Amino acid sequence: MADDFDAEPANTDDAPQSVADRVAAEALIVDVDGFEGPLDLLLTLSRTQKVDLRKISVLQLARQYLAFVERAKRLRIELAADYLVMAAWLAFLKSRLLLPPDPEEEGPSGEELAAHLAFQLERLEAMRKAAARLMARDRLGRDFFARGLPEDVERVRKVSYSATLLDLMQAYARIKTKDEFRPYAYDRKNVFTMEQALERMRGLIGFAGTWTDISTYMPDGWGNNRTRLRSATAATFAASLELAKEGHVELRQSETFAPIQLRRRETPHE
Amino acid sequence: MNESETREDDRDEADTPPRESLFEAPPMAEQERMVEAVLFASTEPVTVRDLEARMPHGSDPAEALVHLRKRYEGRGVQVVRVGDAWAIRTAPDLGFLMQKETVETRKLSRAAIETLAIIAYHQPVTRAEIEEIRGVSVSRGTVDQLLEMEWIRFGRRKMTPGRPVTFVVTQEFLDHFGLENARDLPGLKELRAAGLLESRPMPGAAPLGGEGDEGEEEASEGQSELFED
Amino acid sequence: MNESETREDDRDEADTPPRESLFEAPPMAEQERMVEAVLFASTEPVTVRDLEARMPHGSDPAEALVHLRKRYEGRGVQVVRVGDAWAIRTAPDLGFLMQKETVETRKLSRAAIETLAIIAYHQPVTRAEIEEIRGVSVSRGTVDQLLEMEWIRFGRRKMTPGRPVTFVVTQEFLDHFGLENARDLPGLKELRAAGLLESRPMPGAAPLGGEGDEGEEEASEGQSELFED
Repeated sequence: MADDFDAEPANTDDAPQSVADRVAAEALIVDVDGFEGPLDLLLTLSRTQKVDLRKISVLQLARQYLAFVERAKRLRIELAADYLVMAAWLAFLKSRLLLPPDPEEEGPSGEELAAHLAFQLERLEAMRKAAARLMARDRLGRDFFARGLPEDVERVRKVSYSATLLDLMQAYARIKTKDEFRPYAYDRKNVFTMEQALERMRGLIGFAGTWTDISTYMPDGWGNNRTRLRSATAATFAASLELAKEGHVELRQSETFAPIQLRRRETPHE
Repeated sequence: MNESETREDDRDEADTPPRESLFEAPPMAEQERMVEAVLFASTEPVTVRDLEARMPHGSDPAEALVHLRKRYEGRGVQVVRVGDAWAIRTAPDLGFLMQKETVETRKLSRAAIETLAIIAYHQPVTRAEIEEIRGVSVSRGTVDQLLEMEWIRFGRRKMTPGRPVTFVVTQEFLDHFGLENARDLPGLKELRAAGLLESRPMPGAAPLGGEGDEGEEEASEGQSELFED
Repeated sequence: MNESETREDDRDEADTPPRESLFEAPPMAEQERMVEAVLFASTEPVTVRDLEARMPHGSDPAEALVHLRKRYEGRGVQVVRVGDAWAIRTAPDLGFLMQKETVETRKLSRAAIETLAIIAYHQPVTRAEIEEIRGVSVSRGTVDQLLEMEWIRFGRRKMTPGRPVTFVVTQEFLDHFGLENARDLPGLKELRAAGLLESRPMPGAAPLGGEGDEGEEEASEGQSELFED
């Protein structure tokens, strides 16, 4: 937790540093990965002031932070961008705090900005303490316990299906990402639709004055594969029925399973 | 044995008008026994509504709970409130007797613990607000882990630009930390009085994620709702 | 189930040290609390020997059990003997209350959860649209199951050729998943940000919480598209 950081970084504004201070400062730098962002680092630095966070000197804190960043640079330690952004902001804040306020200038005063930073630090510290108090509470399964042997009554056995919100969201994410990488295209290669059959037959029907087997209207090249044959047959048959319904053709079949024959109707119904 | 069967018949009369029914509710002592049995049998907290649904018509589980709770005061197990539900849990001082389960199968990181605390104290809270408070972006998997543990869930979207989703804590969270209510979080009152639960925009800066006065209003509204009763 | 057996059990504990020990055993009322807590929390019936091993030195769980058993006489639960061990169980006449505990929970199939997710995110949605999004046909059983669970219901018919029926999610669905509204479901960008999706670098991710802001904004954009009506 936060309290693990008992290293006290040196205040570079005070000239002589004790060995311990220097060691601590080095430790801070080596540990830079251990900090959860610039605010966390600032909070740790602020501990050296040993005052209530409300009374903290933001100016002094800004100096400490900038000195820290300087040292890190000198040691060629790569600092994440947000540490540098914070450094730039603190440098700006420092100048605002040091220079007399310019009446021409817009925007918040250095004091206002400093107060906000102090507030942020205080809030983060408060949350840390709250988290520690929360985790220190008596906890289920550690300090107090639930029923170990829930009663399983062998009465009505009803199945209830369950899923968590996480399941739901992950399922959706799975479908959507699949789409992103492999757009889905419906495979129509082996499907001959009724619309296609109708179109084909409308074109041919003008020539069919005599009874002809409807199998002759089958599309070319669809007979060599079972799936395709079945699809084409069904579509052609359905299209024939549709044409009969519209009054364009007549259909006949001599007996069950005999070939179905078709011919153009001479005088279509109006 | 026969008695229980008659009761079952009673319960079947679902479409009889409320309260004044043909069948009288069982005496309070009997209702207390029923609540006791149901709470004992279940690992999970049981809501009053659920108790009502399971008990004979006209029962008043809320009153029975008052009696039952008193009866178990100071005993080895206790009747505890968890949000709007009730459960029986062992007394915390006897924890040393138990074979500890390994609750935290995955140890929570410092980031996860802080994120959890921020959600609990600031709920409903957006990801951007969590990041503002911690001063660092919420890492991948932190929220995921808390969701998976069912300690947090999605709350209502905020009525601010972008309508960001919010997070709130769950009943499982309350149960795990032995809290009756989110209002009982340690130090909550003091933190609120000190203004540390406010979402204050940086002076002069554009408010965070469109978080203006409007956002704050909405937030406090949502919060008072959550912390109600 | 009778007293004489308890006594016998007592005598079985041959290797217990003599009563007078260095440490004083806790008062009997305290021992009773301990036995109560252990019986409640254990996943299996507990033997006297086991109790003895867990309780402070010099305790007499057999005697504590006699008291505890008497205390629970006529209550909603009882202290019962199971083989040579002890457990707390529901009073036999209240068995009818336990019906709800017998619900067997099973995970929803992948097809069902995907179909459900699509309905939740795209409602109102037709079967054909679900099939197009999933890329496979939706079996009748899947939809029937979701209908039967009352997580989805029929919505208004679409004003397109054929006037196909649509599906929408129900209040039960929202309750189960702890949502106020289907609109509170996080969008794809938010899922990605929460680590629920393979994350891809966000263009120009800004430091210090900027990333979160951006993600949220984009996400809500996506959602509003989804929910345009």
